[in-house]
Amino acid sequence: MRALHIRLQHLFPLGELTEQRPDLGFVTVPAAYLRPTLLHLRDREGYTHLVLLTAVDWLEEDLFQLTYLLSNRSTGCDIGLRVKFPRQAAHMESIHDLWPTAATYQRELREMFGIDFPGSPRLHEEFILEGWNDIPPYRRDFDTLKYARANYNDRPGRETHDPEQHMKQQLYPDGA
Amino acid sequence: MSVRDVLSPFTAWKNLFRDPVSIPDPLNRAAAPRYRGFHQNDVEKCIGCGTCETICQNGAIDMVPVEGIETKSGDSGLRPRIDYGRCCWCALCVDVCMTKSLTMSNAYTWVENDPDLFCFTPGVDKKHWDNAELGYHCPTDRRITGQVRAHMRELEPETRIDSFVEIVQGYSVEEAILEADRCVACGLPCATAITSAAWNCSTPATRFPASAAASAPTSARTPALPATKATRSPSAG
Amino acid sequence: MSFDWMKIPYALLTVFIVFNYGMLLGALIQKIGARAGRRHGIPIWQNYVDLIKNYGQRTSITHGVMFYLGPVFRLTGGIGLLLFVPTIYGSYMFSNLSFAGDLILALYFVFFGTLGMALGAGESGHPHAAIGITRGLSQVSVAELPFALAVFAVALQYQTLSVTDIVAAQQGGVMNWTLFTNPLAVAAAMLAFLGSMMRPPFDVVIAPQEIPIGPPTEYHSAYLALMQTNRAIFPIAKMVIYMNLFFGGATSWPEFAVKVFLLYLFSAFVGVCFPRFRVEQSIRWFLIWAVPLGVLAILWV
Amino acid sequence: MALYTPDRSQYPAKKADGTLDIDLASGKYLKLWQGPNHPGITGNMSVELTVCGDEVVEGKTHVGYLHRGFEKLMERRSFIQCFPIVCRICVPEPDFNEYCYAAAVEDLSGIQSPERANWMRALILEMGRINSYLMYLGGQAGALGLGVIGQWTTYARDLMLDRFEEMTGARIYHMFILPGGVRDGLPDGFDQRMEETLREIESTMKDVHDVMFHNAVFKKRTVGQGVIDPAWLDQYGVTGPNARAAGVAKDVRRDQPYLVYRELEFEPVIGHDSDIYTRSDVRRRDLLMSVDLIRQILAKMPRSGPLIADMPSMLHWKIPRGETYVRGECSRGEYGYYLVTDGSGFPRRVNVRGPSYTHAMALLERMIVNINISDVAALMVSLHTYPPEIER
Amino acid sequence: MEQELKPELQIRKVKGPDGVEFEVEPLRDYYCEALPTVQHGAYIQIVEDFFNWARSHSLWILGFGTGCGAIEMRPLMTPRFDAYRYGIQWRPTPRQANLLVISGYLSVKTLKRAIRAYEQMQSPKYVVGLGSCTINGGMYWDSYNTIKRLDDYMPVDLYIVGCMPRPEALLAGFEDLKKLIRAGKAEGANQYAEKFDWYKSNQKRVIHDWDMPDYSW
Repeated sequence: MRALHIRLQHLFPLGELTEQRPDLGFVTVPAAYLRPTLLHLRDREGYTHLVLLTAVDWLEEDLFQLTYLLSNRSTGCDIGLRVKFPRQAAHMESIHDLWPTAATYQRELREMFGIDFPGSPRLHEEFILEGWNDIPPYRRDFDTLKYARANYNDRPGRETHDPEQHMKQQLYPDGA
Repeated sequence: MSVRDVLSPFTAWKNLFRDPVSIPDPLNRAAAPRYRGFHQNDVEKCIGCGTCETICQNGAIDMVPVEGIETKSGDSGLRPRIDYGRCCWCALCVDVCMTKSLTMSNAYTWVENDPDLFCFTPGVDKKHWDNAELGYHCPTDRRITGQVRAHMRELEPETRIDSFVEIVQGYSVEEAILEADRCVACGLPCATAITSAAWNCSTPATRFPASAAASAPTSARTPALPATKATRSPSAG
Repeated sequence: MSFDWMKIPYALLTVFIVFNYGMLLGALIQKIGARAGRRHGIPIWQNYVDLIKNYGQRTSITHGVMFYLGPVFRLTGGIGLLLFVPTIYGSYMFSNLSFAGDLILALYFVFFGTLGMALGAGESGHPHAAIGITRGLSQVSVAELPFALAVFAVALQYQTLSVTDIVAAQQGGVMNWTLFTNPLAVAAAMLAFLGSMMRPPFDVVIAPQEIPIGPPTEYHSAYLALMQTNRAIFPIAKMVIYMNLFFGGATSWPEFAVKVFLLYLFSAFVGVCFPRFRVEQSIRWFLIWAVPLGVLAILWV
Repeated sequence: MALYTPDRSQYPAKKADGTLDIDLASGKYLKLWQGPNHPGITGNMSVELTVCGDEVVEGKTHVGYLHRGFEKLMERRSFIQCFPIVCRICVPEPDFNEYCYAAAVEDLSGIQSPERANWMRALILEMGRINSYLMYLGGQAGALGLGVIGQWTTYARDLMLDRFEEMTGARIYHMFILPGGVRDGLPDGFDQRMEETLREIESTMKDVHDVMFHNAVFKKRTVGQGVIDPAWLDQYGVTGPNARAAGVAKDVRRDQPYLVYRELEFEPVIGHDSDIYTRSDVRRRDLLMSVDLIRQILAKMPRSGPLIADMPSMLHWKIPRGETYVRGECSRGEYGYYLVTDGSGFPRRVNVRGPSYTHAMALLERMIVNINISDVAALMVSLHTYPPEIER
Repeated sequence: MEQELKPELQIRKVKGPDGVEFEVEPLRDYYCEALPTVQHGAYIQIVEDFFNWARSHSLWILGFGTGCGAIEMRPLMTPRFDAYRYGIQWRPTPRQANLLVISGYLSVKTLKRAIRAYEQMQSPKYVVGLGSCTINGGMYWDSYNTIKRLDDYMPVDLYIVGCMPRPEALLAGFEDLKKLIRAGKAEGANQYAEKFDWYKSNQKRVIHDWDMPDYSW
């Protein structure tokens, strides 16, 4: 992994390589250099299999992180490219022309995180949720419990007691 | 498309002469000895510590007072009431049970047409599987809540007799953390009258010195991720 | 043209016997098919219970008159086929309403049920029903071709169009059944029999996996019950025709029962072991295998 | 003998930018839903077919019928609480979720699961693979009309479920592979009963081989149908038996051996002309290989030793910040978990990457054009897609 | 917030084969606008008991696996548990089914299809809820996309408990359902007709893009 990272650093201004396992490494890529890095990895380095394209929501740093995981079939190594960009009006260039299957990933990220990929085919079609009228559900600031309480009613008759408070009331009723 | 392709499918008919394999009476067929069926609870052994409620990820367990069991020191008088409209029979509550009182029988048939009847307190509400001995019991040699108690080092007897040095050497920082880690913060021992602040075990996350736990999400805007103890309030429903 | 009225109650008696026999035989064949899948299968009386349940449904939705007439046509096809052909040869009671030219009428009734069903299912407006009809009509009409050729071969061989005379010619010993006197015709007819019995090699019409049960998708409660009675009568009636033309008719009820059971078992025997043909594959299969046999049968007579 | 093959060049009419020019009002096209309530699909997904005559012109896969938002729920549960919910993601083979999640958590927290637990995990994964293949064979034969195969294979699968129930305490959702190890050992007398079950499965597979794979009508319906072009393997990320049937020897158990697959001898099964028949044959031979693998595992398995590593208290277990991706070879292809932790007691992000994600969406929509309506069910089952992996 | 309708659902002008221009409104149910009414059984009690006996012995299940419990329905129809012996059978179309099994959790998208399938079934129809997800939300009690109580949206006759109830539990459940039907207490369809508005308001509260007729016959 180290050798690959050094070779890449000559070409693109990459961040530090965090090596999770001998065959798996993650490296941060500035947004502008994403496409050339992907093309370079796919055509010259043999990382032809796009395993995964997903987003991580760092709410407290107000950043979205997109992870492109590529795998090299012959050597069995994986490399994850991390791209970070601000959460407001999140958008990233589409890579559906490099891998047709990326269009499906981008459709899901648009619906679940609200990240826009201009130019990706059938991007604004309903993919999983039908008639969704709230903010994209996978964002960290969407509270699923509050939504569930508001829209569906639970079965009544469920209340619990905290053992500590209950013991205090029972053993020392007047709080002496 | 050889002749064999036309004739060999007819070998399917040799099953006509083998007897069918249907289970003759499937309605009362016993499940495997280790099957995770419906819950049983030994009401005497249970001390109502609420750890099963803490670990239940479906919020299926409520601690409810039971008449005939009054609160005494060491027993909060509450018993777990399990809502089978939430339970997923993962038996984490059986694994984490402090006194090993909560177990599972291997009964699996319960059919009702009124949905509200599926909330029952094992051991208190009588059920036909209460004394079934087959079923899932937590393997005794393993506990979900950490290893066995860390041994406190002491001086050897030879040096002990000719000096007034403190015999018990106490824990190092790691041992202390390991030992503190084993407390499930059930609140029973510290529910005394004078509850001083140091012992107020409300949320275990705060009781650890900051260095042990990695940087807890500090920013206020992180959604109210329930620390383990605090799950009690939201699951109250 | 005298018409003795006594034949009508006897004919109704035949229909009643054949209906019950069809219900029980259908359940028995399903049990045998289930036994091939190593399970017990439905209880024998299950068809009756399903029939009563469907008649007992409280609501039913009609899509128009033709929708209602579809199952009625199909049932008339079944009963008509049964009535105009002698079930038991030689007995006055059970040679119900058969007359000189009933072979042609029987041929017409075999295809009449399918046409009525197509019109009714078309009215139901379900896309799956529409696809099922197009497949059903094309497949049954191609399956009809070898059957017609076989029937003409038999008619030429015995120089008559009356089923009673054909059965009379085949009496006396197994050797002079059409099975042995004209085996090619019987082979073509048996392949056609597979095609019209809606069993797996050729049941793409009511294929549950592709188009959920094709034409009868929209039929329910009382209409479905009408079709269930037909599913009891129509196969038995078709087998009566086959038995009379090719296997020497039946002189008594037990002989009738055994021969019909064997014919029904033949279609189930093939049906359990094969998946479905697509429509154009089944048409091509009939044209390659069954029709030449029929033509040869006619030439050979 | 090809009687008549119609010329397909300008048909159907295409717009300038290559998308299909279909106007339903013209009456030439019929929009047909092979919808969620349909016996011909595996699981709840629907394919919206635009049909002209009996031939599919365009297909769109619609998913989302089984969406429960696992990744959102897992962010609200601590690591031990995520363990029971994880196996609910994919029903025909739940153990792979448990293994991948447990391996990802161990990878990040630096805990090493003991030797005996690794053997137990490999045993469970192989048993789950056999169940999934048995259900596949029943579905493939059923989609083409051969109902009797489904009866036998589900019977054989049921015997295997009894072995699961006996070992793990549950039939389908075993909840047995815990982060850090396994929950319990083998019950006594298990090997002998397992050998009986394997022999019963092998005799059933012999019947299936005779009736299904030497069947003239089955061959006529499947040979040459639904061909996957090897060039698509990289574009559409095709993995598992679909890729192996196209001649590419890609098996994670061989390329990146995990658990104990280094010590087992097996050869990935390869097919060559990548149509529906070859894919079902590859899966049948894979099943027989799994039966042999189970025998090897039961022979070499250590019978004593710790079952679970010594873990910190699970109630408030915190894992330092990090991210990892763990993969395994499930019956449908490469199954992987991408886990990100931020040091709190809860996973920051879990992404489940099931093989059906690309097989059912991009690949199916590409392959469904120009095939007959009756073959849509057979094609969908032959890709062995399972919708909960797509929408989780 | 009202979602703008999909293009194929808007009102459109269509020219018939005979040149006549007419307007087609896809959302209006041309077949029947009436709401369901309470269907009473046969007048004589004996006949009703006889029909109930026949209905109990021939339960036709709709082949719609809505949740994860559907995988335990498969062993029911195959050699090992063989529900055919009890008169239970798969039917692919809602028209011919009289028992709808909601097998586990029900996401909102599937709920919409399940309601439509339920309404197309004929009058004496029964609903059985499997697993804990239909009683009080089950494991997905805090999920934004699954319903928590099935009896808010459909009249449910019977619940079978188990996080995926076993095939034996399913068979025991069907035996209990048969007793209910024979006793004449399984009148879910009439209950749906009586409290129709309550059910519809619950359903519309959860399904936001309601683009189908109120009662799809």
